[in-house]
Amino acid sequence: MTAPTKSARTIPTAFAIAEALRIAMASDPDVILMGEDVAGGGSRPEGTDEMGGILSVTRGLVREFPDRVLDTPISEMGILGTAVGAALTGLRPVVELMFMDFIGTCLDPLLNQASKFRYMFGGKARVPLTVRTVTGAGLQAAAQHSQSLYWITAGIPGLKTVIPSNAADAKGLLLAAIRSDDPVIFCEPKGILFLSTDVPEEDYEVPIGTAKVVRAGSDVSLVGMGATVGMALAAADELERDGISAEVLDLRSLAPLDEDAILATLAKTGRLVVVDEATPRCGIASDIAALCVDKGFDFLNGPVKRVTAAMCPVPFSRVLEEAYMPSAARVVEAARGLL
Amino acid sequence: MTAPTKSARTIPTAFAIAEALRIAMASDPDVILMGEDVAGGGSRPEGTDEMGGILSVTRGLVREFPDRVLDTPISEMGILGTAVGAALTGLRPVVELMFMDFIGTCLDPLLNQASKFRYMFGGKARVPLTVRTVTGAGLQAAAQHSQSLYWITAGIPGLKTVIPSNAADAKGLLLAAIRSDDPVIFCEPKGILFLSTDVPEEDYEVPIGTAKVVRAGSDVSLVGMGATVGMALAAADELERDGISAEVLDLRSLAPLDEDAILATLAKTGRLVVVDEATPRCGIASDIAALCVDKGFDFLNGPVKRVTAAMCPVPFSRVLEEAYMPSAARVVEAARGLL
Amino acid sequence: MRTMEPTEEILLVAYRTMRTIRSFEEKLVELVTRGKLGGFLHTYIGEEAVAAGVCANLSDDDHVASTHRGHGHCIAKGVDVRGMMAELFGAGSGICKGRGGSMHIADLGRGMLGANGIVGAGIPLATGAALTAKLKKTGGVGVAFFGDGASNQGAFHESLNMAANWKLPAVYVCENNGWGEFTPTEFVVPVADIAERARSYAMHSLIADGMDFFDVYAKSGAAIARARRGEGPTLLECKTYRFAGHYVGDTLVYRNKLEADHWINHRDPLQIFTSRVVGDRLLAVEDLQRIDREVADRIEEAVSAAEAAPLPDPGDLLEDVYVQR
Amino acid sequence: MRTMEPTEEILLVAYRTMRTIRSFEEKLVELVTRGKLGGFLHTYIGEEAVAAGVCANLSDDDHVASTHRGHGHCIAKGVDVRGMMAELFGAGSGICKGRGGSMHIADLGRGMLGANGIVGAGIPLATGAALTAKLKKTGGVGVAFFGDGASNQGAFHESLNMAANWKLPAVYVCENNGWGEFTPTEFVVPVADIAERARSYAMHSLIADGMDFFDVYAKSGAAIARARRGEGPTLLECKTYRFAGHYVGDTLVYRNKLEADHWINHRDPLQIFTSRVVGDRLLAVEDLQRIDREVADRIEEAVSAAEAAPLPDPGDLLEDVYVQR
Ligand SMILES: Cc1ncc(C[n+]2csc(CCOP(=O)(O)OP(=O)(O)O)c2C)c(N)n1
Ligand SMILES: Cc1ncc(C[n+]2csc(CCOP(=O)(O)OP(=O)(O)O)c2C)c(N)n1
Ligand SMILES: [Mg+2]
Ligand SMILES: [Mg+2]
Repeated sequence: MTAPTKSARTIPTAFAIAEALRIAMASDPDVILMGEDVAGGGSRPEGTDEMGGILSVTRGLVREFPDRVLDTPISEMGILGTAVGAALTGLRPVVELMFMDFIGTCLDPLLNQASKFRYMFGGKARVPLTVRTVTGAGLQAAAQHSQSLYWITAGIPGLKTVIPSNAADAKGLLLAAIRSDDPVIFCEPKGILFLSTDVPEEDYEVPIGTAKVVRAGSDVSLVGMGATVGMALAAADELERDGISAEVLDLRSLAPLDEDAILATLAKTGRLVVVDEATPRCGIASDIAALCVDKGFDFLNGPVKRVTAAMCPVPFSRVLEEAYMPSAARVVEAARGLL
Repeated sequence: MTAPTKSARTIPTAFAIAEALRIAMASDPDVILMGEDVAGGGSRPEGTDEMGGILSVTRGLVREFPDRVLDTPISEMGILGTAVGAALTGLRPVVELMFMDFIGTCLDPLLNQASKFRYMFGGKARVPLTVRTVTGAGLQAAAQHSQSLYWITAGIPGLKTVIPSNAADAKGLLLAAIRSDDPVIFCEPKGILFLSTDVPEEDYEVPIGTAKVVRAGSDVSLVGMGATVGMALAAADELERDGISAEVLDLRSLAPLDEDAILATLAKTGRLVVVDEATPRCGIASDIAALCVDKGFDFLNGPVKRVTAAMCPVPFSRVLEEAYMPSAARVVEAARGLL
Repeated sequence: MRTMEPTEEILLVAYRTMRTIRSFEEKLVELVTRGKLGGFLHTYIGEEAVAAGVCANLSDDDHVASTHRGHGHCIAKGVDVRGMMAELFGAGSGICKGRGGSMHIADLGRGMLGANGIVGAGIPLATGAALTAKLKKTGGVGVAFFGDGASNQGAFHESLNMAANWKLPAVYVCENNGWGEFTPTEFVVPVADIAERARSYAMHSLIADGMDFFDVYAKSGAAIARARRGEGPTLLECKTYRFAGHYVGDTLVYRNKLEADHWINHRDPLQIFTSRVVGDRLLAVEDLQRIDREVADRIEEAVSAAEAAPLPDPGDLLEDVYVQR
Repeated sequence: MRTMEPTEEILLVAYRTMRTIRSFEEKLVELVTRGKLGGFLHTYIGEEAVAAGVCANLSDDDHVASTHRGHGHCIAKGVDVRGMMAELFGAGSGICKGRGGSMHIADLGRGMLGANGIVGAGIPLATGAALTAKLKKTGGVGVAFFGDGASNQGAFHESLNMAANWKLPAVYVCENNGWGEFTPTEFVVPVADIAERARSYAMHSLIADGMDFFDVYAKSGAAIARARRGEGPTLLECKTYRFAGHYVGDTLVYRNKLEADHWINHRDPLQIFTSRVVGDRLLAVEDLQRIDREVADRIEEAVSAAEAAPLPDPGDLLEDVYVQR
């Protein structure tokens, strides 16, 4: 099921996500979808199925699966905790946490419950929970609706965290997440949610824990994730004009990290820039740099550069938000500095 | 007020913390202390002041400051949120979050409120909040009472996070934290809470953001924080027997990080081991490694090694907990590997 | 409960407040349509009597915590509309220097602790303000505005419990507008009146007609007076209605048009207020018309100023993260 | 409410359960004193009738979420005391392979979703189990045990609200033992009865004498039957008392000795049970004595086995973090 083969159409990431949900629910009656307005009130007799989450990603699903698409109260702690309990007892819940910024209201069920049960209980529990959540800046949604907080979930042992960079991977990663017997956080970056790529129609999975070289190169490695893969690719185009050959690695999984793939590209180029939409402290970018200066030390031909968001809250004003975010231009600058 | 000068006594960290609280409350009527059982029920007419937090750190304070030591319900979100509101309006609250593991129940007031107000409100707010919280393993308190989650608060722009390695620094850092106009997380590592060092009697502050070389050396740098400073010092003793001279740096502040001090010791030795009680992903250890391979690249004479807890929940059984935690022996091994 | 009769001055201010909120937000909708504003915007249109009624009982020494739907609370608490408008344009002259945007407008000098993008998060903040007032004996109160949906948040429960235990001078104003995003309140709140939830804390509670300034003014006035007297907190539920969508751009396909039309045509707080003050000869029609004109001018002026204001300097990106660097 | 008369078999099991809890924990206190056990231990002594009464109405298909004070719930739900004792010794043969310890004992095969070190965290877990039961039509129920202190947590509020909205087959058993650590309940809970809090969710509620197995059995039986019939959740408050300190080692200086003596001497659930079953000739004294001996033997045997059991292999430290590596 891992290699997409059949017909593909160009659809936005949001549709690819909905498609994955539809396939998962149709193929397994234990899969349920819960969250604020995921049915958009559509499970009421007088409701419509025109809504479906604040960004309409789950539009229409409630008509197909009327008992398994559950609107919840605005109670993230209750929602997540209930989903963990449901996962522990036989369901396979997919929870929508509207924006990852809201994780502060419901971290405990992830931090101390879902992630720890299997271990604490001596290997006897399974928590097949998926949390879908929107991450990232760029829509002027300001400080409490724009954060990339996946470093929090990636830092918690027992959780897995994935983030697609395109519609096709979104579908495959989400199907893999839902079918995983471990709790998985599935990030939906704002920057790619409404971008389209070719997406195969069939049921397929992108294996969790595998990065992918999305552009081969030899002079410098650009490591991205989610929306920053696009920045890395744009930077690679720009660098090519200077005669610099950049390899672009799409992490796809933030936990577990595909260390082999990172070390392989570093071994090839000796120079590495990691591009992350999150703030710089305690993040994925630091982990990758740390990996390079530990297991990858012998490959290093120069410093490892981190192009990240700024170490401040996400500002509202367009000009500030732009200055806050990483960009292709900053990746180019960092890469040039290494050569 | 920064340089302790007068008479000192040998007292445990827990007493030094109480002393700092007493000084802060006596010198500023706006300082209040809130938390579960911080007064141990002692503000009731029939109560005793014999209790004071689950580890008795605040014992007796309620008698001295009856209106300012507030027992709360078991409502961390309410406690933290209330404290943030109080800080914003003129009080200087010190909150006890009994164990840092409980941060999952109350992250939002830190993640989206206290840390962001000053910035979001255009520089007009002050949030002089201190959160005292117990971190670390070693007491067989198991998976939900033993975590070192300071990487979460250190990763949030707008917060400061400090962690003392001894009683004297605990007193000075806590006084600095309480008097800071920024929100500060003050970690109380289990591993040092009941260890004693000389503590000056007077009122002094250890400035936030400054690391300290606690042992000079020339062959390798050992960077520790909280309870791991002791491990690093023990490792340095051991290494000395092999003729290896280790410098030990005590971070003291995790955010902001004293980059100059880290780069200075790296410049001196060219080899660095960081020792952290937290799990390895997205942590302080990675940040330090990343700093070394970026701004410190030219000083590097070998890989940067991270000695951390294992990437799993904290196990209960003594033998497993020991295997989980970093240790002087593992630091020695890592340092030897660099030479 | 002693009913309080608002003075003429209070009524004039109240009308100006409500009209300002209405006109300010009608202008926002227009500006969004013209592509002038970014970000997420939630309008308060239809709920003006709540903010106006409550805040008519407050001074700058009283603190208010608000929500994602915060423009009305800000205006009623006296925040300058020019600064607000500039903020929405992301200008450097914005009340938050362009850093906050609609969901984070604050003005501590006015006792406005900020709009808030996290549902329920303002409730403990107001509780904290009430704690400050109590311990520092300021005579002030802490007021939280929040929605029906927010009453399902743990922060609501924990805060009200603490306030009740500590008898804090706090007033919890639940704006029950019938909806949380696209979900009707009765679908997620199993009690008819959210005020009922006060019983869990042995807390005093009241229900007001949120479309009637006079009722909100009287009931919130009683609750605030009670708080100031040291008699503890109140949960005040105001029954109101969100005239427009959840956010600007919401298609409203999920909502029964007859339901909305009923409220909009028969329960408009500005109309209800006008009929009453004119009918009872409390204010003259000319006064109201003059205020309408003044408000319209003020808002036009705010828009012009905001459009002309320079954007922030990207070089200042890292300023004000901390008080002490 | 139809009262249910427990059968002789149920009474025998109940007595064995309560006696096992009591003896198991008395043994723990002894072992701690002898320096044999590490970690934080919280005893359930005095509250045995609650776990025994509720669980007498449950089967392995029903799920229970527990607390930091979880030994009683585990034993009542049928978890093997040998596995539990070995766990407390940190042995590889422990029910959680020595990884969990006292606060994390679980046995999914018995429907025991785990003790829990986070106050209030079990409440949504049981709610989730009830959701599974409802959607998969298993006929099972989800039961949360939690303390009076936990009723001040947001997780309590959010869970009960969800369960009420969805009419889940859930029973929320609040063990009101008068204390949360060193703080008396009335100091932090402003209502006399926590059962009152059900009103916030229009939820059914009941109050039981938590020292009387018969009362708990009947009231929880009614609540569970109601849940199984699809009539929705119940908040059941059991008034009980924590005979010992908050944790093993607690000096109890904060607590009035007269208060404690009253409960210990006059309201011991084992004594109350014994008087009733013997007085009403429901069980023979010999049966009880035989059970006492059997239980004592079983616990001695569990201790010997646990002491002899090898500790886990540190090389297995990283096993079982994930199902799929
Ligand atoms: C913690 C959190 N959860 C969800 C959201 C998304 N959200 C924003 S407004 C809203 C509805 C709020 O309903 P209510 O409290 O009734 O206020 P109203 O919008 O009706 O004024 C939701 C779910 C959020 N901002 N914060
Ligand atoms: C979230 C959280 N906050 C605080 C604690 C510390 N703590 C452990 S037990 C306890 C008291 C619980 O009281 P109650 O719910 O009444 O249960 P009881 O101990 O009386 O059985 C506290 C505060 C915790 N474990 N988790
Ligand atoms: Mg609403
Ligand atoms: Mg209790």
